[in-house]
Amino acid sequence: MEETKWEPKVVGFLCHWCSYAGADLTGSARMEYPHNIRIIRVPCSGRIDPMFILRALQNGLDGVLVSGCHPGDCHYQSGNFHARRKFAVTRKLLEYVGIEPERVQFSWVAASEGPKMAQVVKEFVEGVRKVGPNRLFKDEIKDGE
Amino acid sequence: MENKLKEEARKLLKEGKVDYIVGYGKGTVKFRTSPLITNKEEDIEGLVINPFIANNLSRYPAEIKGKLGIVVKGCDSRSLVSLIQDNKVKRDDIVILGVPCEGVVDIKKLVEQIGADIDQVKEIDKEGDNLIVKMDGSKKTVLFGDVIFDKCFGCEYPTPLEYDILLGSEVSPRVELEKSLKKIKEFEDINAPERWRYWKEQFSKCIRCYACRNVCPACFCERCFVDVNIPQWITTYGSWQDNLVFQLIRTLHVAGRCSDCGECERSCPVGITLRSLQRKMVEEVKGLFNYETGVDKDAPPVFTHYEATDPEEFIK
Amino acid sequence: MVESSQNENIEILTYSEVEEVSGYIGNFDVRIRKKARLVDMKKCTGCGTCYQKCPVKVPSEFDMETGMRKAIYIPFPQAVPNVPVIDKVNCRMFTKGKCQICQKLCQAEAVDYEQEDEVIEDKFGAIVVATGYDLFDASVYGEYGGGRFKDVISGLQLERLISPAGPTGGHIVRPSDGKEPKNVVFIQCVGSRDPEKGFPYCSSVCCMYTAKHAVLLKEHIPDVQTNIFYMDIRSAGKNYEQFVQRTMEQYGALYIRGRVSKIYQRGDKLIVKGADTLAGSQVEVEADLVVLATAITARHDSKELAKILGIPYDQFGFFTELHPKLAPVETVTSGVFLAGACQSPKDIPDTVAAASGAAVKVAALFSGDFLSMEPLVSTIDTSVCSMCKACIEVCPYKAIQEEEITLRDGTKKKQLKVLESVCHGCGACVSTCRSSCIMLKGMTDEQIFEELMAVAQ
Amino acid sequence: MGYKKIKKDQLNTFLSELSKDYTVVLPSRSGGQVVFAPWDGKNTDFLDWYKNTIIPPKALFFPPVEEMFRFRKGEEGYEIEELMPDKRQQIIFGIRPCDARALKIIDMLFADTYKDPYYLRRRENSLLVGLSCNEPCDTCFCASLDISPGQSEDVDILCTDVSDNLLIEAISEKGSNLLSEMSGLSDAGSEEESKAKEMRKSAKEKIARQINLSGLQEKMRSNFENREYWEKASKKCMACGICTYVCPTCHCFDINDENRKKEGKRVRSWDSCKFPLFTRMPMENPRHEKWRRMRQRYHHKFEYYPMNFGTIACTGCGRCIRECPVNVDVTEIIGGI
Repeated sequence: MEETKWEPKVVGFLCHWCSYAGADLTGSARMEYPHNIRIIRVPCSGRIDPMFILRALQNGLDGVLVSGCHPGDCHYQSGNFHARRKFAVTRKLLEYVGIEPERVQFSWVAASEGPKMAQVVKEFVEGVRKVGPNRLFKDEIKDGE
Repeated sequence: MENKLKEEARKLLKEGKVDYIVGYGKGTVKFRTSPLITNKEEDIEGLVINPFIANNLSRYPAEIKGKLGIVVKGCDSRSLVSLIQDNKVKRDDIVILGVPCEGVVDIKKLVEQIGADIDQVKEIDKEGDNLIVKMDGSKKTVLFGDVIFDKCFGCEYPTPLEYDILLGSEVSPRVELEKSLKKIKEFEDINAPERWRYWKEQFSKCIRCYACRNVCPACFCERCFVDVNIPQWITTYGSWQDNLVFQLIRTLHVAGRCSDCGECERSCPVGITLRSLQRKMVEEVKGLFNYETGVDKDAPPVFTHYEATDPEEFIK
Repeated sequence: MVESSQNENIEILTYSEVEEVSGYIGNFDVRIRKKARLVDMKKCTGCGTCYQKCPVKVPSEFDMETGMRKAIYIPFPQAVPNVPVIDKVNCRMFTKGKCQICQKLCQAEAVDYEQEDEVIEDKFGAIVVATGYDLFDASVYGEYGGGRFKDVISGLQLERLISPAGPTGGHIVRPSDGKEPKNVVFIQCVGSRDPEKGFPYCSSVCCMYTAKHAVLLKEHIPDVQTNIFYMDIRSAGKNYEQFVQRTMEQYGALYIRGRVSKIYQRGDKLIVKGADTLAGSQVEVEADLVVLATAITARHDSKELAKILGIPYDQFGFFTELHPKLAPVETVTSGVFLAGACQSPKDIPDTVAAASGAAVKVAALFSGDFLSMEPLVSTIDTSVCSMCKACIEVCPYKAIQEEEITLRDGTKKKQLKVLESVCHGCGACVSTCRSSCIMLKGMTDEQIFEELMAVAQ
Repeated sequence: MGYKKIKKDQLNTFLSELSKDYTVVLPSRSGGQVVFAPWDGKNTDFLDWYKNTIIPPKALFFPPVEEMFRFRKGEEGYEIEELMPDKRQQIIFGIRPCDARALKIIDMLFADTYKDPYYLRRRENSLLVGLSCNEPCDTCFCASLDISPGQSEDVDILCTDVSDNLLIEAISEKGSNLLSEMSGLSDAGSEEESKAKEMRKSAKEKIARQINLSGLQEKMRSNFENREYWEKASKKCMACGICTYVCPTCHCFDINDENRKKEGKRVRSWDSCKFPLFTRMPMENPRHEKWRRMRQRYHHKFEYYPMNFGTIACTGCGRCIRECPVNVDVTEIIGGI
């Protein structure tokens, strides 16, 4: 009965210059995207520590979206290139230990790509909805809810 | 090999080329060796090289001031090179005494093979590909290849890649990659919730002694991120959740700098299969960025550099 | 230029290249290679005897190969400094080992074949990049002759032909036979606005200079007919549209909206075939001269320069400004400013505006004793830093440096510091630092973590 | 009360009977290691393979992580929810003499001027059934510390494995009361008794490792400032916390409050003097260098504890020697002073 009420709650770490601006554009262009996402603005995708992702999941968020500028477009020249390497292994490790890949999504969204932002969020939230609520970090005992 | 080591070590100390010799000495626990760090010539006689030299000594150069003559196996030499890349060790400050290594005996495996407690074993000799295990009144022969650490199966660089003095002739690699990756492959075949459950159980055992971190040559931080209290990412005491997150982040921190020496898993007093995480990362870093830890001391460390063509098919 | 060269606060280094830039805003260390011009600048009086008597003639780069120059030359009569340079590639002294005419004739004894490059290392407070542009090579267009027809020239070549100081002294003649053209075709957007063969962007100045050329042609050759093939007329500027209208109405330029499909030779004429999309018909023009408005492109070596300066560039090689609207002359590297077409195609007023802007930015920078910066910068807790220096590697601005300090007990200790004036606050160092000893002010782990906890509630 | 005995294959019945009133905790294999865990009601095969656990039984009384209480800011100040251990009675079955002694040693601290309610409640509600060692490990050196591997005064009941039988002996009154209520035990004959004596003697003789305690405290005091000694001794130490966490007598802990918004909890967890951050409050660990921390540990065990409580805080269980990744050996270090 809880399942019908459950709505995914996901967090998005968006870089200030591209993806955050892209999300802004989505709004100002009056495009809709799922309300399930809460956005945290960071200066650059290179600022994102894999710790943020794990911490979000540990605190019960159902998914984490990480988004930055397209390669070559980084406002800080190379932040997203460094981030890309980091994310590549992070994703592999999380998958290896058994975290559903749907829960952690990376994307490149430019400031002009309002529609893409909406699309990415929509697909991501749908993916999270499919894998269900995040119970990964719950203790067995407390699962009896 | 042992005699050559003693001879070279004595020479290095006598000529003042090094302040300390870091090698292996006889341990006080059966068949275990123990790091022997000395600046005295009379201690040199205690140096040993045998199939039980498990420790990765490359952690010491970052810690001990002065010039060191250090004994390394293939995998240890790569840790050392990685430390050179990370600016923690100056190449000129160390004299590397390389040990071509055929593999190191995992005493746990040995105990399983002989079906007896290690305390009952009196003597172990290596004869060719066999180990002759002498116990009270009985003798058992086990295949050397069956009792070495898992990491040794996949070892591509048994002879140190970086050395000043090589203490023996080169050993050809024992690349039994399949055997080495068997556990990882098997693990990947189980479904995600089961995999998660596995780690949950593993990290419920963790007592946060931080041996995994403290024995790891790649973990040289003055202050570990778990010890940061503003913000306190991870509590200093261990719930399995925090233990797991700690280890995952540690794994990411050492990714690309881990030479798969396996010290974390060997040291873990509660037997958490830590190497499985590390080895997985070694594979991924190799697959994604074609980078192997400590193979080239002039190569830029993998996570402070990038290529415009790095894989990104996972990014939408 | 002459005025600048006489200002005591301005030193002009021509025939020089920047080789290395390190340091940071207010403290740039720049290494400049002053190439050997083989003429002693201090001795030369600028009399001009040497290049008048030099026996070697080569096509002049400045005149876009519409005219010739000597192997010892000044690029154009008003060049600053008025000191010639020897072109080693063509000079007989270097190709054949003998000649020495210029040296013998020089009364000031300024010619020195043995002169070597001079390397200057100096400190500078700011850098303005104004390296200009290159022109698109139109020979990729087979339909315009692919570079085979002498009488298909670029707008800039026509500019040289019109110039009184140009190779023809201002007489407009066809390169092939020196005849005065009576029917001239202009083709706009050659390479620009063409993602297929050239570049998607608009070169921004061609509409206006083509109109100007049509006017000048008419003034020089009253019976000339100008035909202009265009895509749109982009005349967004003060009085620009009126000028274009005047070109059509008073100077009789025939504007044809459409593209040219083929140019071929018939006798001494060039036949230009194209479409008139407004009339909906094919047109064929018998032309004496065809002038291509070739695209403005980034300098061929702009990417190398960008790397030296530590500034970003776009996919076409133009340098990228800090912000397209709010910081159009700044770059992400503090203390490096942009002016002119090295940033994007610009016309003269825009270039002057940008240059003035950059100059004022520099002046404002130099006027203060302190520099005010965005507060979003990183700081290092050196007490817990383990000196792995990974942060130095990932910092795109070289904002993290090693320094040596003396402790109270007299021992020296190496540690890292962030140059706050150089840091842009991207935070790459923060996430790279495994021991979390770098903090980005205003975007600390703690702040982000609190945000996350609020989101998770 | 004399010796009782039970056939080893009858142990199941004995344990079942105990399980009626007590939670029986005994050695079992879990996740590849030996731990004390509640009895599954079936297996008694631990007699065949059990030597000792890696995590000492102190964890049953003083757990690695313990929530002490929770707090919540209500409308009228803070509400506190106490989290005392429940009053369930438990039997620790199979504790070794060295570890039983270790509990006696920790008792001195936790029941001294400060009486630790968490520890003491568990202690009071527990009954120790010891199991004497017939085959001590290579790393054991309890004999040097006046502990007999086969004998213990620190348990309530002591069992000795004599081939087919388990010899059972009540040591404390509590133990004697319990035994008198048990059915299914028979009296042991003199044959078993003498056999047990013999085994105890031989077990003690098997212990080869020694630690020299004569005049130790004097020696330690005069060696205290011998920096060179301690630097050399600690050179190979990796400064992890294994030795302290597997030590049956180490008892240092850290207390943390975890708050979020208006509620939180206070948690006590093990801490280790080997960590650079140990006692780093309010400023700095006074023992920043590794050798100072190592010296502190040994001095605490072999000098300060005897000074305060009259007994050395080491039982010779050998865990620290066995588990140390670099084989730092307490007998070597103490012996070298």
